[in-house]
Amino acid sequence: MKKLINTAESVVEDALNGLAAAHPSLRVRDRVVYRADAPRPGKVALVSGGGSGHEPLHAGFVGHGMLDAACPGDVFTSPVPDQILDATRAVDGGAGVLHVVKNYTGDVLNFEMAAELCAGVEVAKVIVDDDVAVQDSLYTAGRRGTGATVFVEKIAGALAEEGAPLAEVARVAADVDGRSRSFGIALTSCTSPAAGKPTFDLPGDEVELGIGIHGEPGRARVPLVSARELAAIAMEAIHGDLPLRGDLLVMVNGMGSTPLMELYVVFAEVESFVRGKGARVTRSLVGNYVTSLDMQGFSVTVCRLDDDLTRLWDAPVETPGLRWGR
Amino acid sequence: MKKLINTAESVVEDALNGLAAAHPSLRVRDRVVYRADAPRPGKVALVSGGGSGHEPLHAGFVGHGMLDAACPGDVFTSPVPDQILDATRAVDGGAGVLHVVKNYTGDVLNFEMAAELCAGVEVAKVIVDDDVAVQDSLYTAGRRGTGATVFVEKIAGALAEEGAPLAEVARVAADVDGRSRSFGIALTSCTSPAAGKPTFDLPGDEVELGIGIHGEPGRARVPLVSARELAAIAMEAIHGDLPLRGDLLVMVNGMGSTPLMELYVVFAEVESFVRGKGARVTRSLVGNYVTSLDMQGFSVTVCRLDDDLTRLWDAPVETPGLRWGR
Amino acid sequence: MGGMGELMDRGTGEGMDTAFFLAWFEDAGRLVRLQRDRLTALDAAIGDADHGANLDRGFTEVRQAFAEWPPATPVQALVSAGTTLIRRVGGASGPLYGSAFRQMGKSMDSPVTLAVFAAAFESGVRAVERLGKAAQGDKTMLDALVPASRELTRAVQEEIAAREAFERAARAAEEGSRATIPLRARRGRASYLGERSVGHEDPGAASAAIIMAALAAVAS
Amino acid sequence: MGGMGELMDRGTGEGMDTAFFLAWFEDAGRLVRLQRDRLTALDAAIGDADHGANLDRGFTEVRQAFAEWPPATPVQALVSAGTTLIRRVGGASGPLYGSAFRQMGKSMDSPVTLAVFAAAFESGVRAVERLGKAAQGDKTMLDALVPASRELTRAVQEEIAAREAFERAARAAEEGSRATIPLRARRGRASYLGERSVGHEDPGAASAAIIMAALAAVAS
Ligand SMILES: Nc1ncnc2c1ncn2[C@@H]1O[C@H](COP(=O)(O)OP(=O)(O)O)[C@@H](O)[C@H]1O
Ligand SMILES: Nc1ncnc2c1ncn2[C@@H]1O[C@H](COP(=O)(O)OP(=O)(O)O)[C@@H](O)[C@H]1O
Ligand SMILES: [Mg+2]
Ligand SMILES: [Mg+2]
Ligand SMILES: [Mg+2]
Ligand SMILES: [Mg+2]
Repeated sequence: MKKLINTAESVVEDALNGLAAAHPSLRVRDRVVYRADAPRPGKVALVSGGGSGHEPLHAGFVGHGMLDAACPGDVFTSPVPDQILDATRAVDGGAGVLHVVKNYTGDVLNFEMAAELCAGVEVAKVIVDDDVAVQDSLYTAGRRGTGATVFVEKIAGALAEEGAPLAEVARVAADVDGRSRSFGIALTSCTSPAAGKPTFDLPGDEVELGIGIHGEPGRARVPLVSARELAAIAMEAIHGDLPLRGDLLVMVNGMGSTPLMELYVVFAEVESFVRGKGARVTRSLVGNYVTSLDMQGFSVTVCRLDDDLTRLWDAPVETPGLRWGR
Repeated sequence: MKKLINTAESVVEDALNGLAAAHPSLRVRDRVVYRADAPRPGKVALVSGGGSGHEPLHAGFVGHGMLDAACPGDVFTSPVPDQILDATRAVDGGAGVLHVVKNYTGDVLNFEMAAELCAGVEVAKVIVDDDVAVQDSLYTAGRRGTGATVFVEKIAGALAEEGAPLAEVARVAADVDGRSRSFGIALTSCTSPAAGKPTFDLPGDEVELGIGIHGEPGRARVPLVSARELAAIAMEAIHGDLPLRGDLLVMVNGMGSTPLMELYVVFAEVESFVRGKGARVTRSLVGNYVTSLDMQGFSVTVCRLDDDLTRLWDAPVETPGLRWGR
Repeated sequence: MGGMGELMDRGTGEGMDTAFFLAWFEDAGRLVRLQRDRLTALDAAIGDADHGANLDRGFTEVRQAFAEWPPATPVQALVSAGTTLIRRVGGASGPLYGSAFRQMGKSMDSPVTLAVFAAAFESGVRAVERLGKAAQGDKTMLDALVPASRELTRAVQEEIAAREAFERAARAAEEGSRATIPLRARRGRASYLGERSVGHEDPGAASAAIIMAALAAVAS
Repeated sequence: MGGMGELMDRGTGEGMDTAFFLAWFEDAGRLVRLQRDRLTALDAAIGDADHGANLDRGFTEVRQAFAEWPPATPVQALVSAGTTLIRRVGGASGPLYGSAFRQMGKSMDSPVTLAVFAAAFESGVRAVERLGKAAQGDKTMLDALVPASRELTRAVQEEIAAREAFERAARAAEEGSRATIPLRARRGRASYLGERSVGHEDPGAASAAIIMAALAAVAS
């Protein structure tokens, strides 16, 4: 295992120290990352969290127009209720707190436990479950939350910044999740610092289809084909679940070790696929937003926009991972 | 070789198509990436360029407050004079054009040839040569241009946006280069699409010290040690060449396949090293800015700021790779 | 394990005392540490390769919690361990194991006879089922915990000695864990794999078997 | 290579004609394509692994340029090839080789006797020295080009036939390229490696030797 770390045990702490040192607009305390100006009286606050190893998610999305606090767990391990509880209490400005929870057993359970303990704070939650690679059925834990988390946090964050009440922020957050779908493809596995070796083995000429963001193997393994064909596989899966129509927000996301050049190659294919279906990419992100340690590969996330959502997407945001308008 | 590409031959073209599709504020024509609003009458224009494979450098730094055009060459191959000539002519708004050239034989020669052909356009150039791993002597091609390119482009771009004349923009650009130093360390080699295999082999327990951004092997190979020790190696090399003093702009840059979490771990160490020398990190960047395809590793770039440079650094910038203030 | 045997000898007569429960967690922690890499490898195959690290961290924290606030009763030991796992582990297994031990503690009467233990244990297992919305056969820790609980209840009915009962429970857990191999996962992270989860042992079932093995060991 | 031989036979008497130069570039392109991977591997060792791709692209473009605007004279062929390399290759080798051929073309008298060729060739090599601020011994293409140029000049003085002269020049280039192995680079990308550049053949010297081998081949 080759990593820029001190020890596997200290990696999350060390990275948080770096985050705090690099971003004066953030405060880090007891494994929670806060906006330095929290709590904002009268504003609905957003709290998210999840395992570490997905940077910039979530801590990199703390700031004006997005999250008020993020709770990073250990690598690929959801945070504990104490973190969520601390965060929720600290950022509540009297208007209540929205928990943005990715749909994993661990995340859901820990956020639930924290919410039960948050007496005195009005808490709502949105469960993000956008990954079409997983069937949502009685026989699974349901769809995973992946790329749409960024969309939910950005758009709900903008709405909260505008002063909307908790119920409205929660409703729009759920709406964004409902309009969003993702699909991921891995060229390599990832290596968790504690495990010290790749989570799975992938021969040099194969890719994993339908991977999540924790190095879980995907649903199927197929030969490595061109970016065009891989993009089509991802887009067909998305289109088959939620037909591509109208104005779309599209993110082509790198899994952590994917060069930006390759992500742009994929984006070109995705955009032309979308046009082929008669829809339009009106907003986009290309880069590393929801990563999986040092995995090579990409995911595509698509959200069907309307005018309101477009306006909220365009609203100013100032976080380490996403910034415009200020 | 596992890459998200269509063919090795088309990778630069395909990525540029993706860039154009993702960023409506850019125009791509004949292998040149332009600000859509170029030329800006009366504003000094900035043109840079170099091999591809370093994304977001350079095309990702085209936009308000930074470059007016970028000329991407093939992977790791400097652009040709035609591109530079086209770019220079197209962006000149009557106030002249600054060529930002990284100090590589190929880049220098091709920019020189283009400059000779630019009759009618006032052209100045700045050579960026910040890499302390290379001795600047009669016996080398001189120091390489690496991370400081981002600083030079940002600060000179801000000055040009303010309306400063060409000579002044060129002077400050050279000043930024003179105040900047870099050092890079690789955990892995990179694989150029055309070569199809890693440029060098690095055993699982060794790192290359003093690498450039083209997969060139470094000056020495040592055992893999902790992030703290690697950061100290890089910082000692920089400090030995330009003592760390006063307010510093520090970039911890990923080489393309380095997870952001690890870059923050390194940044924490760099920042504490700087404090140990009695200096202060007052501005910083942590992320992928000047990459080397799919290399794992990092570089540190340090620039000694003064109030003017800090102000120019803070000025609004709106490019795919760097954005704030608008 | 002489000391443990003594504890248990006492336990058989007048009930299992606090030291017995401390020893159980101590030994579970020791075994988890030993098997950490195996648990992580199992989780790598159908999950995210953190189960070994999660539980190792959890039991280390439990040991520390016991050192800082020495429990005075079995109930305190179980509730403290459960709370610590919830507060320190995260992931799916933290709340699930944590709630199991907390619930077990809360349902524990005094003195702790085998019958009392078995009833409390069952109540802990029910907490996992409730929280995880899962049942035996879903390829989770429940595939080890449910058979173990059943053995304990049967042992009480058949008036078998505690030591022997714990042995049987450990065996049942171990068999239950191995029985997850051919199953297709329906809960937790492994469920994302669909058919590809078949052929692998569930890491949580394996760790449950380890915890039951520790119980048998401290009683022997 | 029968056709080439004929060209040269004509050349020996009345000077080398346009077809001879076209054949030279054609064959150089063919050999570069064949040795593309070797050139890239050499560049990987002490550079950035693109020299094979750069030259292959360059000579392919030269062939296309010749097809679009068939040169009417040796001068046109050289200037067109040089300009194309400058305009299409990039990197260090594009401007260097391009300038060499352009300069060679510009200094070429008519008819092209061996003496004329040798003088023009030398002028092309000088252009590389000027542009690259380099000299023989710096571990660059000049380590093949300078000895080749010297052989051509000597052949003119010794009144050796062109065919034999080109053979000698090709041999000298090949030896010059191999002689770069023990050298420490002082120019180009390899100079960044310092001592670590020792022990490797310079890719540009190797490609120069290939280009000279093509010259000898078309003349044979
Ligand atoms: N819904 C559930 N009900 C019962 N047990 C579960 C459930 N989900 C997961 N588990 C158990 O948790 C184990 C995984 O624990 P761990 O790896 O620590 O957490 P995570 O899955 O969050 O990474 C699984 O192997 C399974 O036994
Ligand atoms: N200053 C120089 N003078 C002469 N030849 C040079 C000089 N710099 C580089 N070269 C030649 O160019 C070759 C490298 O060409 P190439 O790989 O195509 O370009 P780049 O180095 O830009 O990647 C070197 O092997 C060397 O022979
Ligand atoms: Mg986990
Ligand atoms: Mg090159
Ligand atoms: Mg796990
Ligand atoms: Mg090269």
